[in-house]
Amino acid sequence: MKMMSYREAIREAMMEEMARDENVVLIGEDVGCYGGCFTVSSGLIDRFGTRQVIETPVSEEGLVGVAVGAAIMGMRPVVEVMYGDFSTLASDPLLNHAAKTHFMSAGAQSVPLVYRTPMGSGTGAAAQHTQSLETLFTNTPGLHVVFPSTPCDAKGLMKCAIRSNNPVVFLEHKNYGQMGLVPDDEYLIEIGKADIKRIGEDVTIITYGRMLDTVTQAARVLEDDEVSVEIVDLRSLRPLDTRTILDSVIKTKRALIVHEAPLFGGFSGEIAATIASDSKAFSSLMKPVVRLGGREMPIPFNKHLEAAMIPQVEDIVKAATSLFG
Amino acid sequence: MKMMSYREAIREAMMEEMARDENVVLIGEDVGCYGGCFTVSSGLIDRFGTRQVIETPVSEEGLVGVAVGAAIMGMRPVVEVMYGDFSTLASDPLLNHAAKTHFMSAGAQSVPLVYRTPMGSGTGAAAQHTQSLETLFTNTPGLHVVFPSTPCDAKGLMKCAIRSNNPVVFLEHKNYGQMGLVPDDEYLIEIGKADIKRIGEDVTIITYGRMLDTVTQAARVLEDDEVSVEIVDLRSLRPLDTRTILDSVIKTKRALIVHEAPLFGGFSGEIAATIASDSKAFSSLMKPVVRLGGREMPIPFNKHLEAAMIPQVEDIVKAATSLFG
Amino acid sequence: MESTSPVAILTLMIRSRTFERKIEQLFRTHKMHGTTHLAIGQEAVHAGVALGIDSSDWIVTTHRCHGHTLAKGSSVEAMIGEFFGDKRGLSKGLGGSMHLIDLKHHNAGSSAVVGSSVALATGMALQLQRSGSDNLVVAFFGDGASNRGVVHESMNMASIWSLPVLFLAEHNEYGMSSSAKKMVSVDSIADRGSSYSIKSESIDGNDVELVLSKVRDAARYIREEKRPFLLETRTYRFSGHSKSDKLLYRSREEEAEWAKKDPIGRYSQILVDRGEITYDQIAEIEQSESENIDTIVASYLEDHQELTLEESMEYVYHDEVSL
Amino acid sequence: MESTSPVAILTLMIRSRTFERKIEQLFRTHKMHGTTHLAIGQEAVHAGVALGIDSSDWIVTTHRCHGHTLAKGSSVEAMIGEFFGDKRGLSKGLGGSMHLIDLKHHNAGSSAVVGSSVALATGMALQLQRSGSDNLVVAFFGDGASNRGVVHESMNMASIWSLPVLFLAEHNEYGMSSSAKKMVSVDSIADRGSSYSIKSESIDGNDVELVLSKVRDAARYIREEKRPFLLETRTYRFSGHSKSDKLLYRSREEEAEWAKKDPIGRYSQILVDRGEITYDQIAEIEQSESENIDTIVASYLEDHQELTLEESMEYVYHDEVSL
Ligand SMILES: Cc1ncc(C[n+]2csc(CCOP(=O)(O)OP(=O)(O)O)c2C)c(N)n1
Ligand SMILES: Cc1ncc(C[n+]2csc(CCOP(=O)(O)OP(=O)(O)O)c2C)c(N)n1
Ligand SMILES: [Mg+2]
Ligand SMILES: [Mg+2]
Repeated sequence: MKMMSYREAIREAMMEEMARDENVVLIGEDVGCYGGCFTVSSGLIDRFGTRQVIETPVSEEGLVGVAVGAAIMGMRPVVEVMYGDFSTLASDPLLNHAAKTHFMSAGAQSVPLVYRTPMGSGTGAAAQHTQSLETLFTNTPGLHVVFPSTPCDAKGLMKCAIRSNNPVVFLEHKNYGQMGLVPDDEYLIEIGKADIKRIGEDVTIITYGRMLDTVTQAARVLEDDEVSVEIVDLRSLRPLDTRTILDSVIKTKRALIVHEAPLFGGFSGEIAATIASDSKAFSSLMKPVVRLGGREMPIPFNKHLEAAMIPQVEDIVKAATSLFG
Repeated sequence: MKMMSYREAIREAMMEEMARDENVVLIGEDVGCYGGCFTVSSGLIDRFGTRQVIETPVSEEGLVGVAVGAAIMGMRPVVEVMYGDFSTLASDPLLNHAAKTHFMSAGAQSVPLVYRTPMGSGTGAAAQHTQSLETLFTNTPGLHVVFPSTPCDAKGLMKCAIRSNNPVVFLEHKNYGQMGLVPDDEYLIEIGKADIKRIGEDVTIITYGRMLDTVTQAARVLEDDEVSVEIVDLRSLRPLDTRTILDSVIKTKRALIVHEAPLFGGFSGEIAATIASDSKAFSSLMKPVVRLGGREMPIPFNKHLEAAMIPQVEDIVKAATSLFG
Repeated sequence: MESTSPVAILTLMIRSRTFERKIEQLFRTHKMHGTTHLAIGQEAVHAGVALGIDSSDWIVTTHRCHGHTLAKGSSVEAMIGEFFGDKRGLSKGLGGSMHLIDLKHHNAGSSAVVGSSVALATGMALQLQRSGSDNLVVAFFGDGASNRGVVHESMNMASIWSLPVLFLAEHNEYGMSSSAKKMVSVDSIADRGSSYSIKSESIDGNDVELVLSKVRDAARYIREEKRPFLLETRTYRFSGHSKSDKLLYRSREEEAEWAKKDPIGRYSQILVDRGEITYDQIAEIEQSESENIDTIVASYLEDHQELTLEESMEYVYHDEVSL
Repeated sequence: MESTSPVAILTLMIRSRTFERKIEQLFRTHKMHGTTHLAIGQEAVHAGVALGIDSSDWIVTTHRCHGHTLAKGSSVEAMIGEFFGDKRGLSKGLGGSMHLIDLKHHNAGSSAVVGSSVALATGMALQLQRSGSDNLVVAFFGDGASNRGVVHESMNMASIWSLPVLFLAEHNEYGMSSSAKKMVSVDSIADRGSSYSIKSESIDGNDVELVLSKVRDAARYIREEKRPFLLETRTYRFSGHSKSDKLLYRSREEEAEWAKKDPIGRYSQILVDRGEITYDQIAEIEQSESENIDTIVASYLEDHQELTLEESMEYVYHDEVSL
């Protein structure tokens, strides 16, 4: 095992796959010598040149459309869009084209594309650069949607995403410097498998992406209060590993869901519904399902307001505690 | 009261508001002499001329952006986009701009815009013209999202949407010829209020849009089996009338949610979560919440497959029945 | 390149016209479901382009794609099958009339989101270029589509990367109902080539031999100079936009003017004048094409076969590689 | 129109430079949070445009909007307040440095989604035209933004509807790191005007008097001819793209070449040569501007006031009309 950052893990996954298959091509704005907006792709252009690292104009819709077209012809593009907020611009090629091409051609065409983009707040970049827009993608059959939280998961999932024969929306959080252990040998993490990041007995907290950190901190606080928390890190939102969620909830009898996106209409709804509509999980529940998410507002620029917008350790501790007594 | 079609009801609402305020302007492709793709705006150009009916090029992103800019300056645009599927193209001006302008300007600017577009299948127009993409909008603070099912609701909600000082996503179903009674006098229907379309005792079915018809048919079948169905027609998805949902579920103790969009990641998740996280509703439930939605696939062209994709009367009857015994 | 004898060209155009008329009738009599976009009047563009490029070159079509697809060589059976939602159709009945895909004939299909297909075509060309292929991609788009932003983005990328794309603007004077005169801020879409340093030309799209020869020139230029090209073909759709069109937005006089420039009528006249064919022989071709389609349609009407819902769900995701 | 005495123009440019340098320092020393986009080197464009239009004309800016905002008349206090997330800021600390909105000075703000603001500006012009106003809207956008599809869509609409928009391309040679030479498929963005039948011109954006006079001409043309206009100003950003830029994508030589064309240095020289001002007087202006900003910054550092979360939530939705 070696320590590396979330950023390096994603980079390493791309590098290994680009070395393995020259049809794996990174496409995006400023992904060359600038290394991409968050320097995830630093150095790739030096190693792989312009045949495998393609810098594009500021044309999100067009460049993602181009990647879809290239994928149809055999390229395995990894497209980077600088901020998840600009997924609005890429939603036509992704939802209407990448997700439907295989189906509309009755299997004749496929779109082995990875769409990489970072989501989330905390950077002081204000309302148009800080959203968590995973729900743009999660209701679209034909897409896979993953959102790794750790360097290890990021690397293994990225490699799988690149090898997938289907379009994969690969969401990243912006804590790119976060360190973690990563296996030395090659490994893959199957899309669609949640990971129990902490085993516990009393309450299940389901989360994904950057919130895993906050939830983990909260779990430590709760441990001091002798509440044993099981943390289910979804890793993949579509397909969703409902089995792991349900088994954990059936065991602990209490479910708390946490994400950064605004609560209303957020992906937590699907998770809560999954639990509420399963008879065994439903009947095990000692208390209603509790959800925590971002406030119902655009992200403010002001640093303190921005930080306060999303679930805090205290909020999670409080919500978990409310599930008892 | 007078009988009129869903199409006419929307048209009449627009006409009345355009006559009342010359800053109410219809903007869209082929909305002039063609009357819009589904002829909702037929005749408006003759009555209001090109100052209030503005035909645009095929430029969805640009024309919705233009409408946002015009709204900032005092226009009250009603933008029509031909098919809800093309909302992908309009999602940047709607999510990143219309929804955030008031906030980012700390209240100095506002965007009194209505975005009209039809959702749903049944027209044989295949995967890129038949989606139900309401979840593109429902997780965005700053937007209102409504989806009327009847001519009466459509008219009252459209008038309110036009008078709203906030951006309203006004979703229409494609059964434009559906007839219904509409009051003779002017009336408004407040955004954010669900409507109990049928009072019942044994089970609550929550739905919206075109599915109300199918649910109503199912309720009649169930009545023959002596199951009394209460139908909650949401009308507004954001804000959601949680009170009406919860009260009904607390009363009937059984909840079934039905929509046309693919089930996974669909808006039904939010509704199920609302119920599952309310302690009173949760503890009243005799059975887990049941959800029905479209299949996890793009809409096929083939007529029978297209029809079979979405919840059928039989499916609803079966699901409701499963909530007993 | 297919045979380009004048008679073969004329036959191809007649096949397309016959096909469209048949489809029109099937919709009018409610034998077919959904919507349809006929390209009656635009046959010279389709024949000229398909025959002017190599059969191994690719096309990416539009919502109005019957003519493109026929001209590129697809079988009438497979097309009609698709229109009937039959499992013997090009996409087994899943795609429908706006999504005719036929990889065997290097037709990558289209997008029903007007204009979005231009980016797909550009991306295909990028991968062709990377893989050292000598083939090009034709990106068909209409005057309406020309105002979509993605077309601008695509042309810019095709230019900076010198991609083998033939941007083929099919200017038929109208979008759905809106006149290009009002919606397109320039007289000729070809004039937009200079915005991207893309060479361009505007030609009469109802003159099939002109289209053919200009497409050949353009294809040669694309292969030799390794640059994209923008070709505007001026034409007219005689039919309505789709089955529900009442044609209120244009005058009968205008239609009559264009009717005189009917590409099939014109070319028939030319070939008869040149002594290449007689009107009787043309009538024979018409009849044989018509009978062929009638037979195919009759057989589908008699024996309809469709996928089950379970079978169709198999096409949502491609199989994954095993880990 | 503000006073356009040469000294006033120079003072405005110096104010902007001083402001930017101060912001740069505050970010370097972590006194400010978030990101920032400085426009050091582009002051002549901002001063020339703001002074060349009427004060009642509107501007729509970009992510790189400090200079535009200052030139249009906003107070340094309110701007710095916004940068500090203070509730006395232009948007009470909710908008931040990429969203400087000041309706009092007819600055409608910008979009941090590069290029999207061009559609907003076009829409504003549509409503101005409808309401019979004589005002125009300046839509600033960069060379990078020029490749966004929405810019194409907006220019087309502005042309067909003859809207009062001054499309103001601020060509500073780079997007974030990518060179316009590689990304923009045409030498001058002004060359794209012909795609929309929009009159256009490309000028030296580092010559403030030239910018001023060309903007005046363009504004007159827009008002009199009732047509949009596209003006490209060629300039250079001396600063990095944002605070984390290492400037690897361009050479020190190129920077040195452009440094010689520094708009403030050039204009200072001209005015001194003309006897309008002395270098000592310029130094005094610099000092006074600098002191002014220092005082403001110091006072914010001393006394920070911000909205509560509850207060900020009040701005998500506008009050509804009562039914
Ligand atoms: C993005 C988008 N907007 C609108 C439509 C509806 N629509 C279908 S065809 C059409 C007109 C297209 O005009 P043009 O590009 O000239 O092609 P033509 O129909 O003339 O072949 C429109 C607006 C669509 N399919 N996609
Ligand atoms: C749609 C979009 N894509 C990418 C970005 C990230 N980004 C911010 S500034 C910038 C470069 C813009 O270049 P240009 O338009 O030339 O303006 P300049 O920065 O030179 O002032 C990019 C790519 C963005 N903000 N919006
Ligand atoms: Mg057309
Ligand atoms: Mg630039």
